[in-house]
Amino acid sequence: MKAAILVFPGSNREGDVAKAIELVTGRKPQMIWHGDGDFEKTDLIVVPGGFSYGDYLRCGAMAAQSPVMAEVRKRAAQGVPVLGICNGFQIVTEAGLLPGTLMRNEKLKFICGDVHLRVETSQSLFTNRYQAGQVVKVPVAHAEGNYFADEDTLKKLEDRGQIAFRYCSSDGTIDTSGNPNGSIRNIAGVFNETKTVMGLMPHPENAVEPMFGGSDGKALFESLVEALS
Amino acid sequence: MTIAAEKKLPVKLPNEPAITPQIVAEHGLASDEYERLLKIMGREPTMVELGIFSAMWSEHCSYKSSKVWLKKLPTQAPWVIQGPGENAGVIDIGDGQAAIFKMESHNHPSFIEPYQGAATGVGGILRDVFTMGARPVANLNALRFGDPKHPKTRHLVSGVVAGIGGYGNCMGIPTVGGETNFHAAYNGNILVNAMTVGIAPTDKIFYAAAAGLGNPMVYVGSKTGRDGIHGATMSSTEFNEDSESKRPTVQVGDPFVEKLLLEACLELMATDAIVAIQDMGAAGLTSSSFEMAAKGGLGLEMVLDEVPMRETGMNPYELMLSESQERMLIVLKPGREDQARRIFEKWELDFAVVGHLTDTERMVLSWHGDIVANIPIPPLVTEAPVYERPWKLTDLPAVLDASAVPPPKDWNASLLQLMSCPDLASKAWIWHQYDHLIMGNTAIRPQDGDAAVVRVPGGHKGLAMTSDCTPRYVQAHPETGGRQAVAEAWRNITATGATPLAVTDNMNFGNPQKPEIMGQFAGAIMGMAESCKALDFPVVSGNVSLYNETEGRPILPTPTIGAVGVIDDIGKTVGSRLTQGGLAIILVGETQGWLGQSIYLRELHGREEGAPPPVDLAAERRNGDFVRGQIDARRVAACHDLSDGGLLVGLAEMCIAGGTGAVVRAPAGTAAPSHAFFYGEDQARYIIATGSGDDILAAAQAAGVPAVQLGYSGGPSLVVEGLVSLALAEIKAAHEAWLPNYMNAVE
Amino acid sequence: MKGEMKARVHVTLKNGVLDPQGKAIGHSLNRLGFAEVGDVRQGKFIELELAETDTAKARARLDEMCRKLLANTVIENYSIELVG
Amino acid sequence: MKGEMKARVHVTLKNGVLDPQGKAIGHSLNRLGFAEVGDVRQGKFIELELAETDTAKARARLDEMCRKLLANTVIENYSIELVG
Ligand SMILES: Nc1ncnc2c1ncn2[C@@H]1O[C@H](COP(=O)(O)OP(=O)(O)O)[C@@H](O)[C@H]1O
Ligand SMILES: [Mg+2]
Repeated sequence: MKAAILVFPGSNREGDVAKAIELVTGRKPQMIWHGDGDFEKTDLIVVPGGFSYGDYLRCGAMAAQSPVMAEVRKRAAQGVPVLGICNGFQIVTEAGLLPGTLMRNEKLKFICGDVHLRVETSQSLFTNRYQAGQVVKVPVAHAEGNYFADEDTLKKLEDRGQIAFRYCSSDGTIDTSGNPNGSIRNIAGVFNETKTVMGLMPHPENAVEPMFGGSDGKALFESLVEALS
Repeated sequence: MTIAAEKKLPVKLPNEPAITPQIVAEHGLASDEYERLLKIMGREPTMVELGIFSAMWSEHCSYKSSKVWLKKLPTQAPWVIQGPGENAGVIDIGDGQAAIFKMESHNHPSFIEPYQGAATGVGGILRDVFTMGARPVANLNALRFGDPKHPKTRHLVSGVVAGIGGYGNCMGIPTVGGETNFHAAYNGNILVNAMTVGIAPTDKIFYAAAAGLGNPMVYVGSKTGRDGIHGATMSSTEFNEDSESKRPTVQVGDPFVEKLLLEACLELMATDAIVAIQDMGAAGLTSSSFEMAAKGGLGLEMVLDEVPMRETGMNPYELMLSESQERMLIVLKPGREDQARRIFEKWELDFAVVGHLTDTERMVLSWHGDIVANIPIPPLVTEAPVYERPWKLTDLPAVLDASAVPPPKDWNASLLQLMSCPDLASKAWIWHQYDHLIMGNTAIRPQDGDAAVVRVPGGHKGLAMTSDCTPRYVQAHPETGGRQAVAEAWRNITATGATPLAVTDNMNFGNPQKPEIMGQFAGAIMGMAESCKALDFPVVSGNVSLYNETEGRPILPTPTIGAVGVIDDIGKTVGSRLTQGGLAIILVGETQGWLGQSIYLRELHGREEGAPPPVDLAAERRNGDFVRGQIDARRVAACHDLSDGGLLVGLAEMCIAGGTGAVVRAPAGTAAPSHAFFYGEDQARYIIATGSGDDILAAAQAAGVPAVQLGYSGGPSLVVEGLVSLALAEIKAAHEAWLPNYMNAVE
Repeated sequence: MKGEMKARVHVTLKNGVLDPQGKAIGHSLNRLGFAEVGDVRQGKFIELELAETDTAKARARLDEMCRKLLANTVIENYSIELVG
Repeated sequence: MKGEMKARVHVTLKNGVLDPQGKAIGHSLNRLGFAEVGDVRQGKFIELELAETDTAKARARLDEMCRKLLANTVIENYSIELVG
């Protein structure tokens, strides 16, 4: 699997996701500078976490307008898989590749720590190595991860199985106790209609080694390798 | 040109006032200091020149009150690459890698504007570290707030924590540890000490000394605005009621720009274009340019018109004294301007050639074609005021007899009360606002061990780091307190299995012109020096913050110790979480039951009295080396050093962190009363949980280390036979609830 | 030459879109004793200097800036005001 | 009954205080081809419903809210407008 990771001014988890991808594929992904409108053919585009453009104005808004995102939109339309993590989720959403939006955390504070997620489907490029209903532990680190969409959008998302992950308690219960940021219906990650674009707030790339936060996030990258190699 | 340099007399700026005694005083210069200035200059200075002197001779930049004492700290060891005197200290951690670290205070700005004050404190310490070529890998922060009941405290906690997180999180540097205390002595003067640790190749470390006649000086980063003018002088004077009116001098940080600056600097450092580099911290362009030239024994000429300006109408005085953030000064090799410019422009940062090096040993500044300052550099350094201020040591208070302190009426309640008191309650509300996981190298997170442990990128080594000080001990007896702070830092690193290597300090004290405050400073230094010597734990960097007083009331003397250690195989590191039943619980070290200055005495009996626990450095070393050896031999499942709150608090922390209970009792023949045994704060002690209890006890006996088994881990409760029986859930709830409840409450 | 005209843009959340910041502010004000405070909404206020003299053109350009960057029209409304 | 009066509060950075957000927005607009954009400053805009009928009293209370919570008077200015 050949992966490309976008780098914006202010990105800061590009190294973490590169390390995770290298761990499962054995090869270094290419890093793409935001000003580059064109880049080599690739099996996967990753939009990493961070504070692109300082997260000023709205998280992801300025990055969504960069030349490289125009190219990403084009390739996504051709079916190239796109994974947006945290700030990447915000960017991809601002770029119109995913429905909904990410608002300030309900408690208005940055929050970093482990959360539990329920895998909502294993029927995707991104989640085939998980079981539907499986509970995994992965960290979050964000101030604006409060997913919001209107009722119509939510209904469509649910009906079409476009919800990838939900926050839950350690036993898998979906309730407010496991919801770190106030996301509507505990949504932590969503797909586009064709399930070729996925965005999620948690950081699977920071859960790939037992000594450093556990390894529950590894299967996400292994899923991609399985589907794309 | 060189010959006539001193003859170039500066012109006055339009509307420049004449220098009056009042203006001199407003610049924080004493009248004898001004006399000294006149002698050096041989004439009346211009305002720009006066501003430069005032900044360079401020307490903050010149260390005039502390210098003579700081010299007493040991600074050398075979692994020290760079001790105090540069932007940060540098130690060799093997494999061609160096750890570069320093701690710095931003106390006064954080009191005035907690968010921005704390944020720019983090920004400043990060620059100190990456200016030397290191990529920062971790941040820590040591915070002291006033009484929780004081009306300002909640607002200050909230702003400071948000500011530290806001800056560090955006930079993508994990904030992995720190400490947080509350005491009424900080009501009007909080402490915000921030520490950064970075990693660099040992053969790619950058220093500040300028070299190379004619070499260009370039300015990079953000534009200069009117931020923090007088900041350096302000942080060097005591607070009073109207320091709140100095508010507009607060600087605003832009972590986004700092992140770009970090990447751009590291990119330029990967080339060979740099001769010297220095961040602009306190006193901005003045101290950075001055120090580079002084260290290199050179002069400099700067054309201030070239300085990138944020506002129109700025003048040379403002340009030289502004403390705008996110700026650096670099001396380049000749002809490398374009190469450097391309890098900074790619990162969308300002870049300007602002001057060049000369052999005049003078600082010559021009503005609109006129010379506006012309100062000889060496005398400003060599003749800077240095004070041997009168000092009076604090007498050792009488030792408190433990049997004269009443036992708790209700043991269960006493433990709950201690675990939920402000100093001991969980600080999770704080560190969950810090990204402590980014970079994917955090092996021991906050609350999971005595020190944070972070993998060194590119290998299996781990760096352990901690920050420690027990100000109430320092207040009671500065020498003991200084000794204890260093010993606790050493112990915290040891408890993870790492070898302690070196120290950075942040000396926060009151007004040094009072002999008893100067005595606290002197005493703390003497104590620290003894510990550093005995433990092979040199000081490689540090910071002094004086005049931490409000209306004449000083803070508790607080020499914060930041420390770093290394473990060769990070797989061997242990935390303090008790995650398994059936392990032997072993106490290492001797317990007399020292209740003087203990948290028990303060929280349960409202008394802050007695001598603090003595620090036996030979025992520290012996016990610590023993514990580290047992961890290295993989005999230890969990380890926790004992400090605030004593044995029972330490054990309770291990239990609730790991979700496993324990059943213990005082060993037969214990002389101390139970409350002194379980809550006393005797030093040089650790609790170990182990599956090889007998082996460890035998090894301890062979090594002459006091060690005794207290009981076993297991069950859902913490039980001290005959005294305490509490469900972990109840202890945990009390421990974790205090801070969030406090922060969510309103008066 | 820049700065010949000044524009003020207000960006506000659409009705029906949850506003966590506004809600939290309202909450805090109530708890601080401002019981008279009901609904609170927080928006953005952006002031721009424009090197433009033609009002109609400036307005059209600002509209484009809002749609492209300043507002997220999925959840936000914007309004433009030209001054001086 | 709440909501009898509406207030609009603008909170802006004081002159001379660095505005990282405004700077980044201005930069982005320039990059997107809006070359005419010069200085940009970003502030907050807060709308509140008040259960109050006395204008003078409302204004005094709002002033207190601004000083206590809505504005950080160390670096920000505020202005209050009452509507309806
Ligand atoms: N301001 C802070 N920032 C980050 N972590 C903190 C802060 N204050 C406390 N902590 C963390 O909380 C835990 C408990 O702190 P402390 O009681 O000082 O530990 P110890 O007594 O073992 O030195 C430590 O892991 C420490 O790093
Ligand atoms: Mg401590």
